[in-house]
Amino acid sequence: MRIRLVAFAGLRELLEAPERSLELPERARVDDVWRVLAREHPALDSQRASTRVARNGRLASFEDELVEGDELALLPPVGGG
Amino acid sequence: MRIRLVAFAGLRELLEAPERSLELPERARVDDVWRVLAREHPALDSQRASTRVARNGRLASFEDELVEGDELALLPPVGGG
Amino acid sequence: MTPVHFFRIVGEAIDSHMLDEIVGSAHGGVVTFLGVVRSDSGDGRTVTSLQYEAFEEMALREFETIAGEVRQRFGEVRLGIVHRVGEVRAGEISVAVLAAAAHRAAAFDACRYAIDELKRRAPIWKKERYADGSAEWRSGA
Amino acid sequence: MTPVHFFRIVGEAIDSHMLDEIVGSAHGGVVTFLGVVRSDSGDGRTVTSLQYEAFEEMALREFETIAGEVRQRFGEVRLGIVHRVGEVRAGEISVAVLAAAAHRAAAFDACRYAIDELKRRAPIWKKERYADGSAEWRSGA
Repeated sequence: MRIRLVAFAGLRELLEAPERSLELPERARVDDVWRVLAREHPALDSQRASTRVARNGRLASFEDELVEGDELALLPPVGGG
Repeated sequence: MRIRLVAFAGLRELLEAPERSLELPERARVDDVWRVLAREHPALDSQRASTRVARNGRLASFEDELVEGDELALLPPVGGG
Repeated sequence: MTPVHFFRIVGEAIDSHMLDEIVGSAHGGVVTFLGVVRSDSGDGRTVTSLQYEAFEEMALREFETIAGEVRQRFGEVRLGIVHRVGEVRAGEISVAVLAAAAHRAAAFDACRYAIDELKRRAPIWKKERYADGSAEWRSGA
Repeated sequence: MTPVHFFRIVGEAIDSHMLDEIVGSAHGGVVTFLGVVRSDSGDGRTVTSLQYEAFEEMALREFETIAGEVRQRFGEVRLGIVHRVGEVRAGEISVAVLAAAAHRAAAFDACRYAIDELKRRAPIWKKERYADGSAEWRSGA
């Protein structure tokens, strides 16, 4: 299945693209996507604890399963003064 | 001695003039002015407790003595929502 | 940052932008309060306008006093106050208060303190005029 | 009073008057917060601009959620929020929040709650650009 990945701010820069398409095995979870990306970009490792994820525009968990056509967003910490 | 009397809002309307000049005996107090006015305008009687006075633009007391040329202001309650 | 405040009592319509000039480059938070004349008197009557009257020299001095208290309590804040006098119709602005500070907490605190104290202490009075032709001086919250 | 809010994320300069239209005749108190880009980074560096980036659909939904909380907490309040994205230079407005209510207490409470929660929760990020050419994503209060 394919999903669309979007990332913002520092994560967008780290992934070197605001969005991309990803081919995943059926029943892949958000966490599987993270591990794929962390293999390509080892600097992601230290950022998992502070990153929130959104599935189709709603906050989600790393344990959530994805389905064909989902949009997965990677959100660095917010909270600017 | 002469002083200038100014009044605002409901007191201005009751006294029928925004300001007037008053001739007073030497060492007259604010309270003496009030009694002169209350004789002319008995409706003032009920308003003394809620009225503040200012002498030359500063809050004053009814016991304060006036001097030639003073401006005495009569201030109804403020505190509009 | 110099404490340049801006205090006016005016007879014509208030343009809330007239306070913008006191905002400086060190101000990251700007809070503005606008008081607008409501047509609902609160006791069921329809208000067509308010007649405001001020003891101007004393009111302006009270604004200065309030600004001094604001800086003592909340630090470096610039304050602007414009109050209208004369007839102010329903829907029009009767008073504008602007507080500018480095950060938003001080700007909010300063603006709220200033309008609360202005309403409580400044020698400014208002007469409500009603749709039925009657009118009444109002005080108290 | 219908709950007509006004939420926008814009790429051009914010005109604080764009929020005026949500003010209705029942609103006696209108409180506006403007966030302005400061040239002082807080750690001694000179900021020339901020680069704001938003996850727009989610940010707008967060504004709606915040507006719902505002009405639950503070009653009948209309809320307007405009946030700028892209490059915002020092001295320019990055965000404007307007709260209009019958009385000023609710307007102050609503405006402050809205900007505090927006800063805490909305998916909007900022990168500080410094006079020395460096740049840094910032989060946290």
